[in-house]
Amino acid sequence: MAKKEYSFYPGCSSQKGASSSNYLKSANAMCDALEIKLNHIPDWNCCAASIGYAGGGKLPRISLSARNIALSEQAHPNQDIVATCAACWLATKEASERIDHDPQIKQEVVQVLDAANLKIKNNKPVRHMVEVLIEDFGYQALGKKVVKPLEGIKIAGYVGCQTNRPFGIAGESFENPLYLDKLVETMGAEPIKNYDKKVQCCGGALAFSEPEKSQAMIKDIITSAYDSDADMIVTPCPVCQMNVEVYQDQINKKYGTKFNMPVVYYSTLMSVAYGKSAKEAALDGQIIKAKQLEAIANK
Amino acid sequence: MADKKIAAYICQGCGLGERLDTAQLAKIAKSEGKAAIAKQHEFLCNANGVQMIQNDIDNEGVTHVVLGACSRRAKTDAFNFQNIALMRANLREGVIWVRPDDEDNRETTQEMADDYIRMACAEAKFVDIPESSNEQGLNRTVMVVGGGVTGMTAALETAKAGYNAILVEKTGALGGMAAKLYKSIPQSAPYSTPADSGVADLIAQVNSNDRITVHLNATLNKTSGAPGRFAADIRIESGATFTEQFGAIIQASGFKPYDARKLPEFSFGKTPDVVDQLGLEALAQAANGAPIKRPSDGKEVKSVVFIQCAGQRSEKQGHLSYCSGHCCSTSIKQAMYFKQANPDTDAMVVYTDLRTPGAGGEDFYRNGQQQGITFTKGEARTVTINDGNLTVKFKDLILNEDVDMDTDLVVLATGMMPNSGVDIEATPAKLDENCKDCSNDEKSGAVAPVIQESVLNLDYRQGLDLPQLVTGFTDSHFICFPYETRRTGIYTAGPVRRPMDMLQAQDDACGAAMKAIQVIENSSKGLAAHPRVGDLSFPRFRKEGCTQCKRCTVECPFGAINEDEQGYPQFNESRCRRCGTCMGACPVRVISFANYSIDSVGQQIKAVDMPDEYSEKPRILVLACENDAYPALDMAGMNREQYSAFVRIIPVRCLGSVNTIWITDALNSGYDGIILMGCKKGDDYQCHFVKGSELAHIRMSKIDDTLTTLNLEPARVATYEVAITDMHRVPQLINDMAATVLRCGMSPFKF
Amino acid sequence: MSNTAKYRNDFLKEVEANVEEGEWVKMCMQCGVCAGSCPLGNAWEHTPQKIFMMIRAGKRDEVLSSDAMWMCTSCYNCIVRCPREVPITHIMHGLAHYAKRLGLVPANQPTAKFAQLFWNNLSKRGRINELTLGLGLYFMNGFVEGIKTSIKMQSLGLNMIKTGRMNVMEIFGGHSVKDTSGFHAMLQKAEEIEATRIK
Amino acid sequence: MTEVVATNQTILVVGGGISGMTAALEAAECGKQVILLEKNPSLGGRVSQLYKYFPKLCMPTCGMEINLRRIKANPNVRVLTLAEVTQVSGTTGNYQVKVKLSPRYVNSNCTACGACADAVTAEFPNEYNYGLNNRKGAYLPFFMAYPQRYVLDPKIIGTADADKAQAACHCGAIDLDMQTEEMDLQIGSIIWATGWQPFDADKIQPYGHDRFANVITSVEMERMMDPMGPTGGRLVRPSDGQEAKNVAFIQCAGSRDRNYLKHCSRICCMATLKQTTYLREQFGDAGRATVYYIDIRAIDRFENFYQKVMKDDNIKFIKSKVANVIENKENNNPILRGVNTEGYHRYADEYDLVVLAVGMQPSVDFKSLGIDIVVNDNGFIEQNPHNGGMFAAGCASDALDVNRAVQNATASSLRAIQVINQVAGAEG
Repeated sequence: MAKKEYSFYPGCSSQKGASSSNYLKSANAMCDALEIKLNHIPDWNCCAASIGYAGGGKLPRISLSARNIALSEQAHPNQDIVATCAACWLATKEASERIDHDPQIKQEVVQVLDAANLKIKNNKPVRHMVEVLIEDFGYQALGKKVVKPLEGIKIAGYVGCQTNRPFGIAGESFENPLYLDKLVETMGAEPIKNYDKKVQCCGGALAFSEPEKSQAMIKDIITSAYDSDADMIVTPCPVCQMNVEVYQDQINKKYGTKFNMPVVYYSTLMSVAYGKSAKEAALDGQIIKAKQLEAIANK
Repeated sequence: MADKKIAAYICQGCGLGERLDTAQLAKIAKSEGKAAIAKQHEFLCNANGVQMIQNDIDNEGVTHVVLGACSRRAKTDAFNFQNIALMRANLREGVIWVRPDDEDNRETTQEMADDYIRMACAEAKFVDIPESSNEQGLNRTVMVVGGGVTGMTAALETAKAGYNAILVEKTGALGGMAAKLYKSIPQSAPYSTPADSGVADLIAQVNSNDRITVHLNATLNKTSGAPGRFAADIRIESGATFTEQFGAIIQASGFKPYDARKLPEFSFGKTPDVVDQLGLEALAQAANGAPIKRPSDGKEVKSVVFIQCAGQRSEKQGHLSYCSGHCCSTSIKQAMYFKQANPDTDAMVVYTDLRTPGAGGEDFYRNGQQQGITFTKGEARTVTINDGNLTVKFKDLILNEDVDMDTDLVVLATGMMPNSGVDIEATPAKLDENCKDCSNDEKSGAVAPVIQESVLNLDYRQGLDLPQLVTGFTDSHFICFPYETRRTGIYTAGPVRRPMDMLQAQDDACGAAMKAIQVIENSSKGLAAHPRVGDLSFPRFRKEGCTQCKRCTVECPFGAINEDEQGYPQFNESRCRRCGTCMGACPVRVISFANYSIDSVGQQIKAVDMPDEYSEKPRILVLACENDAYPALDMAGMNREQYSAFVRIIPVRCLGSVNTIWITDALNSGYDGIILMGCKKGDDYQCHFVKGSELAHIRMSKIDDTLTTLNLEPARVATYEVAITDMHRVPQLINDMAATVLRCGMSPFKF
Repeated sequence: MSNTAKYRNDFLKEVEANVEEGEWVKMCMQCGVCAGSCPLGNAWEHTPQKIFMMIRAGKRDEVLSSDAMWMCTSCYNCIVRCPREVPITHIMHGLAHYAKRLGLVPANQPTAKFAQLFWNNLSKRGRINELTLGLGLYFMNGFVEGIKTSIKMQSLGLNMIKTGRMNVMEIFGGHSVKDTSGFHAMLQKAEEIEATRIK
Repeated sequence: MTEVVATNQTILVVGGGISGMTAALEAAECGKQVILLEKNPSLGGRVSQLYKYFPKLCMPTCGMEINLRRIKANPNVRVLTLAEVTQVSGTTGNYQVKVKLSPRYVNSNCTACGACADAVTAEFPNEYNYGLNNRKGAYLPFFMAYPQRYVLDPKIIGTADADKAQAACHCGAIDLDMQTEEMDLQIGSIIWATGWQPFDADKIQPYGHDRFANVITSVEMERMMDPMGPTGGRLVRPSDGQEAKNVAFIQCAGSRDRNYLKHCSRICCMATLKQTTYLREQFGDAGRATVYYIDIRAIDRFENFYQKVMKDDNIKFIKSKVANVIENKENNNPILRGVNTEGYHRYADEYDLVVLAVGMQPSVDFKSLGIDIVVNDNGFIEQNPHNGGMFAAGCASDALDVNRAVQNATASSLRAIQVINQVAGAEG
């Protein structure tokens, strides 16, 4: 089977030494197993995420994504744009749609890009890695690659916000998306089907500016996972992963809880199930170690 | 007609053959029932059984057929014989399905069946096959009262169906309220902008239609007759009067706007800058697309506030308790007048519930917002005037704060009040008797105390106009049969029936026209109108026996009966709905129908075999309304629920037709208990004859005297309101009575 | 205060002209589903629906100086549930941006500050430098506060560093786009066009 | 082969609900020839599945009994059940209509004695009760069903049950060889009385009808209240069969919402007000209801009903579109979350049961059926000259309450008669 190639937008947090560099590492391992080739968009820039709005108005923010789209068109004319980061995907897809729907914005964007000597057609789909997995491969095909089923691990699928709303994954409901559960099942682990915080907001960027408010929500997300006796949480979003994992000891201090719940990426699970080493799966990137996964990876 | 010949047919299908001694039933039919023919058949409703009966009708001259089989509600397609009288002894739903199939009960179950055959034969002896009296004529002209959109539409739709219409309008011009509108609420997608009202076009169509005769400045002086042969004296401006003949009436007398002067809190009348919705239409017509000017100083209106539900949806004295339905959409439409003339005008609607129902309604609301109309959920308190400007005081229910807002113009969305004429059930005489009720109505704001003049001037024993609901709109069955007013052949349409907008009024006019041409066709053949459609029977009375007591004329729910100068009843057949309430009312029992009479029921009661006092076999008589109670009893049977074998059930057209003589006769002939089952009465009546059930309850409340004179326990006679869904309850009621009888002991009157 | 502005459309029109997706404000039918769907709803001074009503009521100062829109976590619950498909999240961002532009943001609004830091950080080199962003955040309320926060965050920072998810060397620059001049030219052009639009 | 004679002076009424029955009867009682088509095995339509009508709280079957009696008594109406229109061609006064008749496997000999139902064993979801319980493979849809004839579910044909049913029937009423029939009708005018269907509540994801047992729809509640319904008239929680005494009603469940139905379904407010009285009727003082609404749309005399309900201290009204429903895992109680917009009270209210006041959508997609008739983007038929001799009656024309549906159906009946009379006139 020929390699599937995509024009890949890694995003700031995935860079070397950045907060979700482990996401990119495991994604690479997963893609290798699936014979996916990720061609990085040359000289991509930040998407301004969902927090850039204070300084950046509508047009400046859209132009950030427009630049990435233009660069992708230049370098990989025939490849879909794919992002692993929820915010990157959302910002780019939103920008693409607004350019598409609003002729005035389109015309302004053309002007703006011209200042950077770039042209835009805006004719490529902007997709999340999960869409690639589900739509271009399908659960069955994904299952075929499993060499080390993740037997006996109970995993809560925490979808969060931005991979789910406002666009979400085709065919999934905003209130009760099932794709993470299906992926978990496909990898041979046991999904927590009635995990009722799967689309609860973690506070996103406000984890920095409004730590108390955000950590209150994060606490619920983790508590609910414990209540439905999950061994770990899996998520498709870097912000979710970071917020839910790294504040656990602060939450323990504040609320007297004893949280020690690993939070991994779907790509981490899949790399392990696909027989990649603990290092390739970036398990060393876990602040809270996912011991069961390490055990399987080291088998 | 040919001599009466009774034939009885006993079915053995559906288990009747196994459960009952059908031979004995046939024997009873012959010996006691005087049936000339009595046959059994293993499957009466199949082709062969039906053929057997038809043959006897064709060859043996059978005129009266008694079927001992299933309920009268079952197998009607099969037992569909022409030109004969059909009795149905209900042996299936009424006997074997409600009785346990065991030896202990075999005897009592058989006795039930025996009696039902006796009863059916007895009935057969006393019914004739009804024939039309040919009293009525055929006049394919409809009189429409009111020349507004509803009336004009009714006339045009009637004409379009090939009938003639006479249109009577009391003012000097056609168009009514709609002619006062600048534009109307859009009636079709995309529901985005005010539409032309189409009134001018309607008027042109009416005037150019040679099936339609228009009388302007005309009122009805006197309306008499009946469907198929109505006549009206029409007075015109000059004072001259002439008479028109027609077959049916559509009352489209429309509405009058609520008098906003009753709302001093909103300064209506104190400044020209506070208007009601009709007032705003006048301003819009004057502006004719240009920015609307403020009446006080002619300045362009820069800010307008619409106050919804002004004097409506309120129980304050003098307010309307109901919602007029159209006002929210009307305010949106009027706000669009401003926005379309000048988008910079601020137009705000203050509402508590925004009511724009249906598919178009919500689109129109959304389009209003799109055009920049703002909507504030709030309660308007007052409108005050300070140096020429208006200040609206309201509570913003969303922001939860009291607001004073300055504005140029205020529009009050006041309600519709029906032109339904005289409230015949609140005549002065009546007011004196029970002033409480009417003043209660006024307190409740249900009826605004306005002196009405008659619209129809009916020459009817029961008053000049149609009966009204507590809200003043004309009475009708409302849900299932909205056009069934309490005056046959007179149909109301438009806002006189219920608050409605133009689209609905035009639909309504079309529906009323349907009913009008229908009653014309049917009455000409002597066929009854709803609900006993097609019934040829009609009430006759024995004049020599009549005491002119007038109870029949007073109690007829449909005002069908007039009185001649000596006070004898005059039955206007095609005004009659054949409910038999007059028959039930008559103290001297001179009123009867060919196929339904004191005897046709009374003889059934007597035909029942009455075991003696010591038999421990009491007898309970049930008189059940055929519309609701009887089907409920049927379904109890279908559900195989059980009730006492001592009960004998007779369906009646309406509980209103129950004459107390049946009760006294039954008690005298030894029945131990009696149950009357009728429909719900009162404001939310379910009685298909409106008053029948209520009258029956009143009559039965007086039966106690009879019981005490016979010195029987009052508990032996009970009257119930029964719903068609009461299939669990009716067996209970019967069994309760059986228990009561057991408690009271057997009646001593068994001879 | 005078009543004349109350419930007149002046502010509504200002919002429609100057705020991202502002023309949708008038379409709200006050059902409240956004208010109930917001994860931080309980922390807001005013929920989105109420903000929209306040805009119609002409409460300009209260709206623009409110901390409400700064509480938006961009979870998009409101957008997907709104029966009128009002792009509420974007309007919140738009109001925040407009308030900031007019300098009406409440003092020390932490998200406002962080959001601004984030923008400055990314517009400098085209990519976020998480370290400087983080430190900037800690120190945004002054040096002393910064030290406190740093200490509070110390273990977190160490964890990140241990797992290779934070790089102290970034203090000396770190990631960046190569074509910084093009990037800056682009942003500047965008700012210019944006500025001309404000009425 | 079913014999049906029709001419271009015949009126075809499609749909045997209250609107179709009314349209058919009014025309027939005016002497016109009418064919009444119903796709289900019996007449009655949606109203036959209701417990009570607002605002009189009377029984729908009461009016239905009268209408059925009118039909039984009237030779001008021919009723075809299990019948569907598959194609319409031609023009005003001269339509050719193709009709598909599905087999009932029970002929006119049936006496509705029920022997066949007693004989069969296999059960199927009871569509009449919205699947809240099961029915046999040989069944009478409901006691008021007309024609009063049993039906064999096609699923049992070819199984042992079919033979058992046939063996049990003493009337020779069961005919297992019945086939689907095609029929061509010559028709003068067509009345579409195809009615409505409840919006699929599962699509309203925030309210979890597909996930939580104790979230039901308003139409399901009507079935529960029916003494002959799946729970014998008891209002209970599907999760545990316990009485549901404290009930929340969510208005505009699917209606006035561009994610689902963008129109207002008109009836849901009144339906809910009516249903709040069910709680008092069933549980007396213990019955409590809370209504979450955007606007209460109780127009004309319905307002008086609303006023009456508002006076009841056990019935509360909260102006709020509920944000979402979650489930208390301990007791399966639904918990409603949202904000009371009047004064901003955040709530998370727990109830025994939640009823979704689901909206109305047209039953038939005329576009896909290839019928050349003007339909608005809510799917309802608009009055339009383009429609020629075809008219809508009742909820095919708009979201209507029964009173308005009957009013509209009566009007449509006249419109059809106008066409017929013109044809007759032309033919002399």
